Amino acid sequence: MKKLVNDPQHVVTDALVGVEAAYLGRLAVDHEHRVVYRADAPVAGKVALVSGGGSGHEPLHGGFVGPGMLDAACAGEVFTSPTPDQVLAADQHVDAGAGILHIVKNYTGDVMNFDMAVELAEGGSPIATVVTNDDVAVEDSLYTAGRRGIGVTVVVEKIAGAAAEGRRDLSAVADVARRVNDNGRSMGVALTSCTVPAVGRPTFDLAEDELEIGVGIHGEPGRSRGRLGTASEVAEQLVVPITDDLDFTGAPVIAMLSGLGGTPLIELYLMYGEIARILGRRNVTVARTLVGNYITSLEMAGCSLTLVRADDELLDLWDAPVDTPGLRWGA
Amino acid sequence: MKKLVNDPQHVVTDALVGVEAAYLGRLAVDHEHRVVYRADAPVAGKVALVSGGGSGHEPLHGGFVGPGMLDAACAGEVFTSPTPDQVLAADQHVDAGAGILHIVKNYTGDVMNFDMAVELAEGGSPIATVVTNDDVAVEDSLYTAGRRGIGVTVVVEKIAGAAAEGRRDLSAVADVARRVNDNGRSMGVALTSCTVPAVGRPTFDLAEDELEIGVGIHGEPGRSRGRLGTASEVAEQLVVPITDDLDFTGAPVIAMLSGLGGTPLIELYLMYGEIARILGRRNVTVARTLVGNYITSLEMAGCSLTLVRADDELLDLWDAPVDTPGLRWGA
Amino acid sequence: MGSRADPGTVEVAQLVAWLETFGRLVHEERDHLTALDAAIGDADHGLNLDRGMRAVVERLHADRPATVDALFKTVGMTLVSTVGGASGPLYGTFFLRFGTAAGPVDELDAAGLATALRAGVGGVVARGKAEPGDKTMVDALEPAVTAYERAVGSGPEHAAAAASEAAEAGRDATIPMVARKGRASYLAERSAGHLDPGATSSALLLRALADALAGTLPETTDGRA
Amino acid sequence: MGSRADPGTVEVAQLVAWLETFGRLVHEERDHLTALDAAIGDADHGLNLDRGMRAVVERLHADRPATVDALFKTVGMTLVSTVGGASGPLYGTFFLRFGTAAGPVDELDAAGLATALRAGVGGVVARGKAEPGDKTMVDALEPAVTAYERAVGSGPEHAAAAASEAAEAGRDATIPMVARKGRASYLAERSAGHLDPGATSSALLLRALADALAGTLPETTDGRA
Ligand SMILES: Nc1ncnc2c1ncn2[C@@H]1O[C@H](COP(=O)(O)OP(=O)(O)O)[C@@H](O)[C@H]1O
Ligand SMILES: Nc1ncnc2c1ncn2[C@@H]1O[C@H](COP(=O)(O)OP(=O)(O)O)[C@@H](O)[C@H]1O
Ligand SMILES: [Mg+2]
Ligand SMILES: [Mg+2]
Ligand SMILES: [Mg+2]
Ligand SMILES: [Mg+2]
Repeated sequence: MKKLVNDPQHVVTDALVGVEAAYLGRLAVDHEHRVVYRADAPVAGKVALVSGGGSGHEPLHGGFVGPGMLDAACAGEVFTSPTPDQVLAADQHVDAGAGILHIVKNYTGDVMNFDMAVELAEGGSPIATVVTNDDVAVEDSLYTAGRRGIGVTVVVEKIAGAAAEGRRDLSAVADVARRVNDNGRSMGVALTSCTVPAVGRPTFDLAEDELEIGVGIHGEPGRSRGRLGTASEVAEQLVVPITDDLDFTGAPVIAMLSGLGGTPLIELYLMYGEIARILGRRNVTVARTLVGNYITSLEMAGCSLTLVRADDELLDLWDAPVDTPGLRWGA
Repeated sequence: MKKLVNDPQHVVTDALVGVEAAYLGRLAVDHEHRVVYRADAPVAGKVALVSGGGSGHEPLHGGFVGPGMLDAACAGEVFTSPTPDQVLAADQHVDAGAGILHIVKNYTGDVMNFDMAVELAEGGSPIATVVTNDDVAVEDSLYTAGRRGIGVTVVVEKIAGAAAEGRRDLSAVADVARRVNDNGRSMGVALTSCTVPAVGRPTFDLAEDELEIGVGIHGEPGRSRGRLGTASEVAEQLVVPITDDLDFTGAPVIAMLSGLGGTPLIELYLMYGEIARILGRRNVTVARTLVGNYITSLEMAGCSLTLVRADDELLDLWDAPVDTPGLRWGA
Repeated sequence: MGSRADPGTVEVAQLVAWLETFGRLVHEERDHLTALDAAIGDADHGLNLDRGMRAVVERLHADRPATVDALFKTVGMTLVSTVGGASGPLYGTFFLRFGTAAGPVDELDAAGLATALRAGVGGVVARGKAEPGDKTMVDALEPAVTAYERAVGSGPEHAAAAASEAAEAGRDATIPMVARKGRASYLAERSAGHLDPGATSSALLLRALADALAGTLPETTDGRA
Repeated sequence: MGSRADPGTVEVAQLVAWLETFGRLVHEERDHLTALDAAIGDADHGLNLDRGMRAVVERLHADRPATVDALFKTVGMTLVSTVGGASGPLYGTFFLRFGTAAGPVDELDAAGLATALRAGVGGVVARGKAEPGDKTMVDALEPAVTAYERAVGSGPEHAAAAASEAAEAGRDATIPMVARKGRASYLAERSAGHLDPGATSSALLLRALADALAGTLPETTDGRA
């Protein structure tokens, strides 16, 4: 394992020291509870957006804290959901009395820990929860844990953040967040594994010509393994399951192609060219695009594609100013 | 070699297709000459900023094209400087009659190709050239090629871009660019090599516990090899040569910690925490910070630190709006 | 044994020994548990539980509650606040419910332990909604508690031994299962052929109970130790 | 030989054969040149030159200029516009200056070739400012042209063979050198112990000249082929 770390057991704690130093005056860090929050929180009259999850997906979630997006993010251990105490502390730091929205990726651990936090909360604003579950790699069923929440979470946080910044009330912010999630689908592929620092060994092995298709963001194995083909073939493997699952024609689409952490931008650009070509052939009209590292899995090589079927209102919220380390425009 | 590419010989061409698709309406691409330029170029009355270099350093340079930064960037083959024709085409796309500034990283190939472009230019605006050479890993001497241009190039492009956007004239824009370069120093370390797609093999090998210190951004070997220590030790190896080379105390400093392409953001945050601690101990006051992937070497793991000794004027130019794929704020 | 008043009851000290033994076993098996989780999950189960149980043991060394409910409230809350992931709330809920069912007593008899264990498993099921066969810790816990209940008449030591055996059988039975809950469920058919990490740690929990009680209670008529 | 008018002169067809041979050698040695550049540079020299020489050969197949200056202007400009890196402007300038010095002729005699080669090397030095000993292509080119000049009296074929030998000796002499120009200079002492990639490709350029002229000119008195 080659990593820029001190003690592999303390990676999250140490990284938060860096986040605080890098964004002084913009972000505050509660080191005891590992919470990153807006330096100006609580923001009067505003619904507070709180998210969080395992670490290792940076900039998600701490890098999306700031005006126009999240109020606070709880950093769990690497790939391990945060604990209820952390969520409670986050809520307390940012609660302005106008309600709190928890944005939770659909993983058993994340859902249970955020649920327990809500059960344990005493006093404070009402809390609503939106669970994201956009990963088409996972077969959905009433009897299983359901689809995982991946890339759409970034779009939910951006758009719900804009709605909250516009002083919509809790149920309206939760509604728009759910609408984004319901209209979002994602799919990822990995070319290499990642190594959890405290483990020191890659989570899985892939042969030189193998691809993990439908990989999770925690190094969970994917839907299947395949032979690594050309970028154009990989693009098909991303686009087809997404567009088979939901009709993206006839609406403006927000497209996000996120690297998984170890893939250089030149490959992401190249992949996006292939994806755009296939989407064009399928009559999908992309109105907004993000290409870069937004939801990652440590140093894994690969990428995930997220499409959101939007409308004028969602595009306006998307275009609204945002000022976070990971996403910034208009501010 | 595991990469998301089609034909490894055509990576640059294919990536430019993606750049065009991803930034439709904001960037235009001259595919024949591999030039990325502002969709609204030429911009009346504005000095045009043209840069370029080998590909594989994304977002540098194409990702820094846009209002407030570059007008055009020429994409050479991976790690190979662009040819004079490309530079000439770039100049023609963006020349608004107010002069052209070439921003060139100090590598023999880059300097010679940009020089030839100037020699071959017929008609057109006057051209000034700024060569960046901030890499303290390289011993400077009259008899050698001199220091390499690395991270400071990003800061030069941002600040000169703001000066040009503010309608300063060519010599004033060139002056401010030179001032940034003269006050900037950088140092990088690599944990792994990168693989040039058309080569298919890593450029160098590093043992599991080895670190390449003072690595170049083209996979050129560095100043020396060392044992990979803790993040805190690596931070010393970056900060000490930089602060030994130039006094950064008593002025507001712009600090950029760039990943080399394969290093996850959590490690960069962690490294920045260590760097900030050491800078604090050395009485260096950081006024502005960037942590992320800005000047990369394909999928190399590692990072480079750039410090620029600024002043109020440079900070104002730094804070001015910029709207590019790789750097965006205030717009 | 020593100064114990009633050989058929389990005192707080023995319950603490259970937790310490569990902590030790988890620490010894940490890498194994994590490797199991790497195969069908996200490679953190051993790390998570080891972090949590170390916190529990430290906490108990600093301040050991006198009653069973207080003891397990501390344990449950410590796990909830240090483990995270799926197993934090699940093991946390197990111990919280265990304590609440036991009440403010300073010892448990065989039946009282059965009630507490049943309540603990009920908590895991209530929190995680898993059924037997879903390839989770429930596949070790549920048969273990049932075995304990069946053997409750032979006293806590033997009932715990039976529970441990049943937990291990339940753990091994997860190998062919296709996961329907937790992270392994994303793998669908690919999850078959692997031990479930949570069922494996749950088997350690019952093994720790059996070990902690072994030899501390008098032999029963069937002559087993 | 064949229909050649004057055995002591080199015609455009032979110069084209030189370029084709150079293109073939570069292609064959592409990976070797790139590997040399990986050791002390950025692993692209073979790729760069192969891309450029393929473009040159294609261009010449499509449209072969009739005069030496036009031929080498095409070659030089093609290299300049396709190679990039340090070697693009350097080899480009070599051929541009070579052509200008040769002028609008359709053949070169031994002395004319000497003049053109000398002008080419002068262009490389003017462009790159390297001196002999700096561990660059100049270390192969400069002694090669000097050797050619010394042997010019024995005709182009023998002079070219002498130049090729001198280029190879010059190439090998770069091994112990510490680079002072180009990318390898960043390595300082670590650049010693490696062949310079550009000197290696320059040796191929002279080998190609010797091969292209070999056997096409009558034997001289010393009996060498
Ligand atoms: N819904 C559930 N009910 C019961 N047990 C579960 C459930 N979901 C997961 N588990 C158990 O949790 C174990 C994984 O724990 P751990 O790795 O610590 O959490 P995570 O999956 O969040 O990384 C699984 O092996 C399984 O036994
Ligand atoms: N200033 C110079 N003068 C002469 N030759 C040079 C100079 N700089 C570099 N070279 C030659 O160029 C070769 C490298 O070419 P190439 O790899 O194509 O370009 P780059 O270094 O830009 O990647 C070196 O091996 C050296 O022989
Ligand atoms: Mg986990
Ligand atoms: Mg090069
Ligand atoms: Mg796990
Ligand atoms: Mg090179």
